[in-house]
Amino acid sequence: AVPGGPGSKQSYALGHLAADSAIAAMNQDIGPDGVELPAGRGSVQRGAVVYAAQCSQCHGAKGEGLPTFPKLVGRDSAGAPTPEFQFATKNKTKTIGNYWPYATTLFDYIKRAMPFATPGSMTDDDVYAVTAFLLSANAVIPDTTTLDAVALRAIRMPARDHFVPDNRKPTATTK
Amino acid sequence: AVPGGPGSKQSYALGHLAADSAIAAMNQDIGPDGVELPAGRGSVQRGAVVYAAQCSQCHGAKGEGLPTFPKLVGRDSAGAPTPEFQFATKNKTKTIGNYWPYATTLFDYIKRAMPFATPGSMTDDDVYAVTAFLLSANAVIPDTTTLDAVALRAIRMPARDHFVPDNRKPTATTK
Amino acid sequence: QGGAPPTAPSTVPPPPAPPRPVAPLDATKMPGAPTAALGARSEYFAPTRIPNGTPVGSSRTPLQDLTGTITPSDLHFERHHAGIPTLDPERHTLTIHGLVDRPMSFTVADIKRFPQITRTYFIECSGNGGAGYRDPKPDTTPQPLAGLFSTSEWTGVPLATLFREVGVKSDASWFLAEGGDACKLARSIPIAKAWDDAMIVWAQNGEPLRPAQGYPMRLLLPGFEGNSNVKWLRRLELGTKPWMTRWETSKYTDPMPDGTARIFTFEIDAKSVITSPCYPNMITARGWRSVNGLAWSGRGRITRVEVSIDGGTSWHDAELLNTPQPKSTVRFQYMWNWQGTDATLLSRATDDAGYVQPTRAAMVAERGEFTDYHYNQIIGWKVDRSGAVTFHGAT
Amino acid sequence: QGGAPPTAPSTVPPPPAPPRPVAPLDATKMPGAPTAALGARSEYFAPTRIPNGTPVGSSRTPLQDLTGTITPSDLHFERHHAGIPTLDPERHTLTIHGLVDRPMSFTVADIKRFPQITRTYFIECSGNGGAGYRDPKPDTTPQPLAGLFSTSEWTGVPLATLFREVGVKSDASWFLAEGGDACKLARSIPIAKAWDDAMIVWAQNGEPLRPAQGYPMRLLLPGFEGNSNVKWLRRLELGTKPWMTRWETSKYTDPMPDGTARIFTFEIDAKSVITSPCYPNMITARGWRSVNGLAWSGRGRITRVEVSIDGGTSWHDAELLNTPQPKSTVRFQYMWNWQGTDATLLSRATDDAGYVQPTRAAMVAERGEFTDYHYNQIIGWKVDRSGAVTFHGAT
Ligand code: HEC
Ligand code: HEC
Ligand SMILES: [Ca+2]
Ligand SMILES: [Ca+2]
Ligand SMILES: [Ca+2]
Ligand SMILES: [Ca+2]
Ligand SMILES: [Ca+2]
Ligand SMILES: [Ca+2]
Ligand SMILES: [Co+2]
Ligand SMILES: [Co+2]
Repeated sequence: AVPGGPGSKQSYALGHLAADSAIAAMNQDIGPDGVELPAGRGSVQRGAVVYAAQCSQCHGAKGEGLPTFPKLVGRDSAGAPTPEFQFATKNKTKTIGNYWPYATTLFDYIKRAMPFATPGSMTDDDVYAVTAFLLSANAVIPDTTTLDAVALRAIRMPARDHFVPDNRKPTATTK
Repeated sequence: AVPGGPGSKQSYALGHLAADSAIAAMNQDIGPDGVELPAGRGSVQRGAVVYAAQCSQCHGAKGEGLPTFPKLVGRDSAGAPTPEFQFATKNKTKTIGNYWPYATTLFDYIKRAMPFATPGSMTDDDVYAVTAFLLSANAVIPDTTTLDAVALRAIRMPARDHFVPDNRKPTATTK
Repeated sequence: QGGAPPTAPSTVPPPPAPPRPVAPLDATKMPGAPTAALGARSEYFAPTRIPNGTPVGSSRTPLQDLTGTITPSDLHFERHHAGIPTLDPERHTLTIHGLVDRPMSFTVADIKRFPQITRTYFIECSGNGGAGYRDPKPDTTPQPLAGLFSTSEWTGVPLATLFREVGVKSDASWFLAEGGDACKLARSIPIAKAWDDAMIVWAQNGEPLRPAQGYPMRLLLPGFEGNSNVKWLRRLELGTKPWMTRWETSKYTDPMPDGTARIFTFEIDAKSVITSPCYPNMITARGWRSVNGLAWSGRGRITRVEVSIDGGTSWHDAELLNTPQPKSTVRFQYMWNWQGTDATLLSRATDDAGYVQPTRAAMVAERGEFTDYHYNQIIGWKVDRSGAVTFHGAT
Repeated sequence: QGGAPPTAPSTVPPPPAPPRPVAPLDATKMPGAPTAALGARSEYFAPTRIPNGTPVGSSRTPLQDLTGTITPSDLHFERHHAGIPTLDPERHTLTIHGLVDRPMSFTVADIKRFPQITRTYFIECSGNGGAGYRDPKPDTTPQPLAGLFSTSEWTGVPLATLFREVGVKSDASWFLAEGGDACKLARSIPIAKAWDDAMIVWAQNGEPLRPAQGYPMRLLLPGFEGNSNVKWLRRLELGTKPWMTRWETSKYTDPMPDGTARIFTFEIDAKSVITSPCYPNMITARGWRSVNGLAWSGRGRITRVEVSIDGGTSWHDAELLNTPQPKSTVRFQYMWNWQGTDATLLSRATDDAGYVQPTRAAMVAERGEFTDYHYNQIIGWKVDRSGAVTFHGAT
């Protein structure tokens, strides 16, 4: 039974039906299959322009990061194209190229939260473009790419297969 | 067992023995048998002078009280010499004369807490005197009295016999 | 509030209600406020205790603004007889003497080295509820009705531990507890309370006591009337009889219609108050809502709280939202589906001694209309068809 | 602290330590301070969270200054990814949509009308403890070691109640929780948690949530890592798969030496920390003292805490000062009679799943020296002959 309530099946008939438009205004998340990706497109080249104008002051001209702002570019500590994925035993910095498992997450996060001072201010075209630029800078896609929903959805990130669901054993002493 | 401790008989050997002088400085309370009353004495007449100088500005020239300061004098609402002790059913003001069960309490409280702005500043002689004055103004003792330990101890207050130990029944609905 | 007059007209009136704060139209469009040394309240929530602003007086917990059981420490009710002293914790000591084997003094640091215990208890002034008993007015909120009542998680040392340390002589049967404030407030306590559950506490809701609650240490007597929980505690003297201090004779005694006055009425009887809805709420919509409030007993655990919506004709068991602990506070809840009719909401608490809260009429019959202290009559709220909520004290 | 860089150098440095307040020589000789609208702390006690003063960052609870189990609300740790938004409680709503029968929005007033529950739970950032794991330094207090951990009495509505209100479709297996802050922080949560013990809370320690804790409402997932307890909650979407948001992929995942990274590591494993004595204490006198601290587990109840005074050679059962509740905090205590010898104090918690806190060496062997998040290795304090106390992390 619901605590304090007349029973688990009780409806309290509180709240109101949410209008489609109200939901749509917030429902901007992009899952890993990318089915929610919006219309629009952007090239690596245009992304470089957007990045230089709106991102580089914090994340560095080449995505190398600044003292208190995250590094975005780099396949691994040695600059090798194939990431070693040795983050537990080496003091390595995580980047989009060597750590992020899904390209859709990049689109989602930039559209959601960047640029830091004016989140939600970018057009979908600009988000596609800067996503393309960052994936290219991380050697995930060629610098000639133009991304749209179909192209972004098709990208498989280098670190994708390294992620495993929580496999700690609740009773084991170390885990 | 003491919570967290090695056992109920455990001494933790913390703290230090209190010096007699340190105890004496605080041990100024006067119980109802008055055995702790200090040396000294004071007359009603001198008490009137002390009261006028140090107390009347708050409690009124005749102990009648002022808007936010307690009334100290008055045997009952009708001014009758024998208190009716009907405080539960009538909206009556409590005074030393009609409510206080022990004269020793008056000495203890004045010495402890009055005058309000400079508590602890009175000599024992002055406390005896102003106690005498207030008891006389409440028609408990004649205005010719001089109080000392022996005399104060002997006073039986008008309301003395009205006080009974808590006799509520923990299970009764009203009490 | 114990009936003590303030020393002067209020010099600190409650702050005027601030203008309604302005929030951005869309807070997702700009970064928010940075981290801070201390986390302030929302500008939309500015509760106050409504102090009288004098050293002798009281200020009450705004129960209508609160939920759960814990009282935020800065909103714990106050009742002082000579103001809040400033005590240096490195100089303050507690001395225990009288009928003991070894009269001793303990620094605050000493006290903190003993085995500590942590318990959640309420403290209530025995004058709490006088306004609703004497002169029930419709435009009264829970704060004046029941706000001399607060609940904290207290940490300290059992008084029994200290009494064992000094060695209590076999003829000791009462002790005097004395504060380090300007009136050296003093109360006589039966020694059985020390062997039962009395504590010397130094912490409240995780942090050191606030000065208004007795910093750096106070006596805590679970379930006993507030005044006996001596703040700024500096001395305990063990003896054979009560001292008959001003507070336990001229102040906190209870006149009865038979011409007696009860003395040493320590225990708080079972009691409850609905804090939501309450005056000055206006219920703007029909339908379900949580009717909830607080219940407590100084004699043990709350075992049952009932709610009536028809002024006491019928009663419904309310849910107890936390496990009742001895001499502690329970939040109760009754789900109510209001359909626009007149209603009178009441609550009635029962404790594990089997005691049930009385109506006001029953209390007046037994104790008189002008008795003092320990007001625990059933109270509640009238809801009219329009949804207006007003106090209902004439039970 | 989750490793996020601040956006700029600190603009709000912690206030300089105030000069030692002056108390009257004898406070019994003058009236004290009057009653007040709010009861301030003693001038002798001025704890702070040591903020970095930026919107992206954290500030930590000063555990060494606290006692009992409740964290005063203004000292609850902070971790924000885009600062603290100012939200108008009359405009803020929670919308639930996706795989539901009736997509609905609830105002704050609606949420408060549902049956409410009150529970005491801790919240811990999964980054808590990184400093003591990576780089154990002797001059470290509990605040940087374990201060991304706080405990409150929370009040709110079970998420299950709201999910029943909207009607959950049978294929829904995850939900996305999204905040109304500037990064619209979003986490995917298995739906089982909603049917278990998840809550939408609006109150903390008796009062409305402080803005830094999610005012006017947040998600509370008992025992789950702090980041998933989304603050300023505005939206819940039900679906069939996790959304793989930035926080659950690039941030709060745990690399392992075998070249994998664990994702969706929600539960906080059993953990403990001694908060007294600790650095920078100097034990000035021999004899008995209370060694005490906090223990918790996100998987259930703490069943046992052991204390060692010889660096782990022998262990003693500590007393648990409050009844362990699921996914909540226990204060433990061990009475210790120090006689001026070197000692290493450690604590080790066990939960009702039978899990025992590991040593740092065991954790490094299993998870590597540079793994991220969920640091719960045994830690403690060295006491040398002089009484100096320093951090001991190399267990
Ligand atoms: C004013 C400073 C600022 C600007 C301008 C800015 N960012 Fe950021 N960015 C940040 C901060 C600070 C963070 C870290 C936030 C956190 O830890 O939650 C961040 C995080 C990120 C991340 C996630 C990094 C990770 O490892 O999880 C990405 C991706 C990113 N920014 C992309 C962008 C892009 C693209 C732009 C321009 C369109 C941009 N940023 C502009 C400050 C900025
Ligand atoms: C500056 C104001 C002030 C002055 C001067 C003052 N008093 Fe008081 N007195 C008070 C206040 C206020 C109280 C009520 C204290 C309380 O309620 O705890 C009080 C209470 C008392 C009481 C207890 C009344 C009761 O019913 O319990 C007595 C007796 C008393 N005063 C005697 C004296 C005497 C004797 C003097 C002078 C030597 C004195 N007072 C000077 C303010 C004053
Ligand atoms: Ca969606
Ligand atoms: Ca999807
Ligand atoms: Ca004495
Ligand atoms: Ca005596
Ligand atoms: Ca009366
Ligand atoms: Ca790492
Ligand atoms: Co009483
Ligand atoms: Co995790």
